[in-house]
Amino acid sequence: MTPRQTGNVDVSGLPSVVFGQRALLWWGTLGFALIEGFSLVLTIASYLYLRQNEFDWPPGRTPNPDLLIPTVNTVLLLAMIVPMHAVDRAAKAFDGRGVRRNFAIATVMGAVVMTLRWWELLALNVRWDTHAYGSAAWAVVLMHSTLVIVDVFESATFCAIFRHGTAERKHYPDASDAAGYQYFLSLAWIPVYVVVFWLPRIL
Amino acid sequence: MASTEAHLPAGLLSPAERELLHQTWSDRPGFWGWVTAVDHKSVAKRYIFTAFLFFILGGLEAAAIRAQLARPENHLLDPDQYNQIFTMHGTTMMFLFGVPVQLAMAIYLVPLMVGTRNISFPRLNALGYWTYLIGGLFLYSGFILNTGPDAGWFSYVPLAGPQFSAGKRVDVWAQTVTFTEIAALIAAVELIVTILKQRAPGMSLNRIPVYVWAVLVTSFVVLFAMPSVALASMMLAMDRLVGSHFFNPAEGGDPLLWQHLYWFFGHPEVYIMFIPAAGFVSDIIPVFARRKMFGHTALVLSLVATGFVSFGLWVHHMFTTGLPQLGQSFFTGASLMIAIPSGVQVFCWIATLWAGRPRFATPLLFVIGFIVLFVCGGITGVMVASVPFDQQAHDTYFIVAHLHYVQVGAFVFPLFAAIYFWFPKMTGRLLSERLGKWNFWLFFIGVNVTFFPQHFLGLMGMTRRVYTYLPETGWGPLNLLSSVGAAMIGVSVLVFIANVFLSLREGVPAGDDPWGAHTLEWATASPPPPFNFAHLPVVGGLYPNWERGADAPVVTGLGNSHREVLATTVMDAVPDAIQTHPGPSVAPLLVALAIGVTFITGVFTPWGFVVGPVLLFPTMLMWLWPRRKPAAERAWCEERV
Amino acid sequence: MMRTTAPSHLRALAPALALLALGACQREQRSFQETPPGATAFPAVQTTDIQAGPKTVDPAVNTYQENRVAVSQGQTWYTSFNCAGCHAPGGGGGMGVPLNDAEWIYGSDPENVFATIVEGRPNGMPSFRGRLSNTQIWQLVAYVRSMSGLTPKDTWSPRSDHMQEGRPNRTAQPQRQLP
Amino acid sequence: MTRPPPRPGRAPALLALAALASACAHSDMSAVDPAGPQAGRIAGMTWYLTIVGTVVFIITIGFLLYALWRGNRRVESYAGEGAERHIRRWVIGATAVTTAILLVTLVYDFATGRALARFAEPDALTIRVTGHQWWWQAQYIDPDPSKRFETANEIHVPVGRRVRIEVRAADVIHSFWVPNLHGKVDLIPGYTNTTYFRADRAGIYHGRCAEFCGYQHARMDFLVIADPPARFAGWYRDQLRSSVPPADSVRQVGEQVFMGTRCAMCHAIRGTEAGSRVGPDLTHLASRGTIASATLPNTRGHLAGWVLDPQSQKPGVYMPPNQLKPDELHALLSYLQSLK
Repeated sequence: MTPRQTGNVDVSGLPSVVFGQRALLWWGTLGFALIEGFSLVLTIASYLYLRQNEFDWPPGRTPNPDLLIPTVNTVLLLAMIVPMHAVDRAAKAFDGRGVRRNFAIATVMGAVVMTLRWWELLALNVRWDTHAYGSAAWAVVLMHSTLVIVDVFESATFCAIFRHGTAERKHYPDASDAAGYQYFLSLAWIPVYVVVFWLPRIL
Repeated sequence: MASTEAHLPAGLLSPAERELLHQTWSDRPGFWGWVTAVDHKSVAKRYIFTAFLFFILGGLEAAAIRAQLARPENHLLDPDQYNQIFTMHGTTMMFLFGVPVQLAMAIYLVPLMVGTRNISFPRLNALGYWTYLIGGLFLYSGFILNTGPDAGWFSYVPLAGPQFSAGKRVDVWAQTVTFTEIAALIAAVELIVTILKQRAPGMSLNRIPVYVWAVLVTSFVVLFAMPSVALASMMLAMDRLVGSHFFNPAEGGDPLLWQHLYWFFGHPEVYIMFIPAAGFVSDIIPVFARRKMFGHTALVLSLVATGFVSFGLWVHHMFTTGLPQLGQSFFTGASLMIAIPSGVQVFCWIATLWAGRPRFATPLLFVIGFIVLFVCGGITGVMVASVPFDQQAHDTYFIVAHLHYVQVGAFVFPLFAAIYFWFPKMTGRLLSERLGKWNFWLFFIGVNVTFFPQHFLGLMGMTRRVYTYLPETGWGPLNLLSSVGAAMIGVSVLVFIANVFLSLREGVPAGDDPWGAHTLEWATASPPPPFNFAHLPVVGGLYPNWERGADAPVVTGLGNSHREVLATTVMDAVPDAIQTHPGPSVAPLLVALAIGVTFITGVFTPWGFVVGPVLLFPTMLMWLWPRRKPAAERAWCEERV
Repeated sequence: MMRTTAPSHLRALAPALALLALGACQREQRSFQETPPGATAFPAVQTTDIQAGPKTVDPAVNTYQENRVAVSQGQTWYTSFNCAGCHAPGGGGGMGVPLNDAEWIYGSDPENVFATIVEGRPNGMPSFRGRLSNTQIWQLVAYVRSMSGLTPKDTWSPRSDHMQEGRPNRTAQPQRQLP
Repeated sequence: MTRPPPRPGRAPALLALAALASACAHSDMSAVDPAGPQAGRIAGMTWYLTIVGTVVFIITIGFLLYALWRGNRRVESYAGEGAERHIRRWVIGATAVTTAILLVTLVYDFATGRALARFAEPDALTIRVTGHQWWWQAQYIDPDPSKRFETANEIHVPVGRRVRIEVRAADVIHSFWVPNLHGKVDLIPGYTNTTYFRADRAGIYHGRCAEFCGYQHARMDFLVIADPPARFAGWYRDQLRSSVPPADSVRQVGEQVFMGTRCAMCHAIRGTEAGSRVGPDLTHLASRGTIASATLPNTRGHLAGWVLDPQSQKPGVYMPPNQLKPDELHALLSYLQSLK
């Protein structure tokens, strides 16, 4: 191969730290968010499919799910968008302290959400092995919980990397992507909340 | 080379820089290098090799099935063994061979065809392979230990539920499915990102090779199909392990929910295997017809259409379950509609062959065999799309015949064409044409002798998944014929294996481009160096290798001392940013092992899903944690911004 | 490279496989031919644990007690032969004694339960002597014992898939009929 | 019903196809040898699809072979603006023809589906068929409870009358299929599906389970026996009767064996104390032509083999083996064979 002498494309001046859809990882995150979002959609669809098999929903003498803890948790989950938005802004300004501090806040909030999740499951007022309604409700909530676990782990890791690790400039776009994932996670909860905790009252 | 070095224009690599580039992109040597490899070519090669091992195992199971059915009232296998073997055959061919091998071929070819240095997420790629390997080994360990799944590759509940499939057999199946899904989803994401963001400058959307389009479509199909089976297999595992009631009709569950979820994945899965195969064919035909492909745009659009419509077909696996007629008619319409893009593809291929000057090398023979078998399988596909006819044909050997014409004809034949075509690129040596022709003719005749009679067996009332049949049924002679054909296929696969091993030793050296092909992978050495291209090419057309002169422009200015790849824009492939890729790491293997522990322990106790993540988090942390770098490297990092 | 290193992987796997093999084969065994333990003689009736000499257990008994398939089959018989009629589905008890607790009037060893089924017991438990095959009885024994957790954990049944009486079959939509 | 014979001489492939197809029609369970209107319509559809499919296949492959032959003789590729236009016309034409064929097929398919659905009739003879691993329970439903009865594996229907089959599953999914009469319908736990058919010729039609259901899926057969109406009425009357206590001593011993051993745990004989519904109803066992889910002829020898060791006939089946002394066996068989 003897490439020609002139007219070549010189890319040496291109940046290596880029945000948003210019970065590869942003697309990867988007891909996995698509997969997880679609899994959640299918789980909710299965829940609604099983609903057809019963006259009452919840069936029989099963009580409606409680609303208090789930609502608190929903608010908390949505509130997580605030520190993560701050992370995004700090990352784009290459402000390491800001990224670290807001990741720490988000990690703590995520851990609280995960802990409340346990009472949220109890608030369903039904066991997974009672009947199909119980199984479906647990499945939807647990499906979303796996996303929360991943997110808390991610926030904690970033927090640690930015505190103790050798965070480089290339980690800032990753932090910004983590914020994007958090938005998806919080917003994805809204349909779950409506379907699992409100639908039994409406239908 | 030394003489030109002095006159090298700015930005072109000197031999010393080339050597540095080689070191930068190489996997480490030895065993450690083997477990830490992240080069897309080494991962893809072991992926393909493993998938073919499973293909051979699945083939041996098929041979056992055909031996048992060769005559009525045969006692070679008892029903327990037969049920395990046919389940293993289906599971192996679909989950351990079909989907993985197509994704593996894509992992090898796509980065080369789009002109980049590596796949977008190399460590994730390695993780995908390890997960797949663990899944396959787990399934076969179960099989060897008399814990092979025995409820069919579709595992219909309640037969596969806790009551009627007591024991761990179906759990093994469900977790294997989970492993292969993880692997497939990972491959899909990284292929999408590679295709969208790492194309060589100038490879705008209208200059992407058909095969790469096919992989893009397939990856999106994987993205939306696999979550469905993941959910279904998770529900099945929970029903079996912790007593949930998703599929238990006595407690408000529904066996049909399983069928909906399963076929919502199961039908697109056929297209996950077929669409890349159509891509192979579309990029092989121009080479051997020595003419540009007719109707490139039509082909690409028809592949995209196939991908979309494939999600509207799943109910045609459920025509006998008593769904309302109007709904069924919708799915009949969709099933017939998918014949139109398939037809367009076939017509374009035939037209190109007609207008070109065909060269009858083995890859083209397999392509021609593919067209014949695919047209036949497609026509029987139109037949079974009709609800009334399907009510007779469903679950009979007519379907067995149809699905094997489609799977073997429209997936395995193009795959063999692809192996014969790209083997020289992967190994540097050509496969023997003489053995290749034996391979082809034995395979082609064998497939027809095996599966054509099965259409008639189906219409004569022979149902699927039967371990034996009575002599009075009159099915004996055609079954015997079918078994003879299966033996021919077996011989042809033996010829293929011999060809591969002989050619690896003493095949004709291939050179960069033995076929005079048009896509970018032929612009580099065979086998390609670890960095794929010394200078990334700049693309000016749909047939870069045919159009580029000796002095075609290239990309300069990418670093040699770090794994730098070029990110380009999605639509027009304009250079946009430089991204660094991670190097070799053992973390993917460790994460895969943690996932393995999670799901395999999960078969026995729900605590697996608590213990597993405990292992998963440290390994993930190891993966993500940045290594402390020397000052010089840090300086490089900062300077690169 | 792949071919040279792969065998060393397999070697590493071998012990793990051997470990798995110990448990798996027996628990998954499906037996089509009747080979009941103690096929020729019914075990003697035994009402206490006190016994002269060391306790003898027919090793073949364990192939039923530890076999998930046998437990499941026993569950089917439990419904079919209407054991549930007196002992309730799941063994909660009713007219008959509960079977899912730790209390065993006539002993909890497989042989004792076997004898109870074969001989019958006062106050209502009929004798099934000659009416069930030994295999069926051993499967029932395995299921009955699994209900109070006396068989290995992985033989327990999480739930039954059987249709329950009294729950109406449904047609999801009124027009839901095959054309 | 239309069954246009394929014209000979069009192509050898078509001839071979016709030969094999006629072989199909002569099979015991042929989908293209209809004995009723439902199967007839589907068979018509089958022939349409087969013939159209064969013609399309021959034309397409003909084009392929011609393309290879023509291309092979070219000195230079046929390319350029004009060539592309020329080829495009052909490809668009072929696609249009394909679409037209598919549209016709869709309309025909829809019409056939509608015709099959219109066959429903409220006052048809209703039989409730329940699938068990691995046999078929058949209950004849009548508004008058005294005219209901139960049998197994052999379903008698009157020639010329519409029959409504309500299918249910007792354990796993099965599928009810009599190729000569109609397509199949699945038996799904929790669901009741309905299918209608009519037998227009007297005869014995073989049916089988079409959905994989475990070890003996391969041998879960049944028979649909279409009798002329008068004969059917006689059979119906016979089936309504309970069994009468045997008069002679051998059969009395046989009855005692039946009631005293495992038999009565699973099987019912109306008119006796045996009333279990686990296995097939044996009230009129001797009136059936087959045993073991229509896979063995109902002869004394086969019955003896089946009673003693069902597992060697059908491994995995739920019926346990029975160790009987020779005289007990003799008495039991005599009793069973008296259950006309």
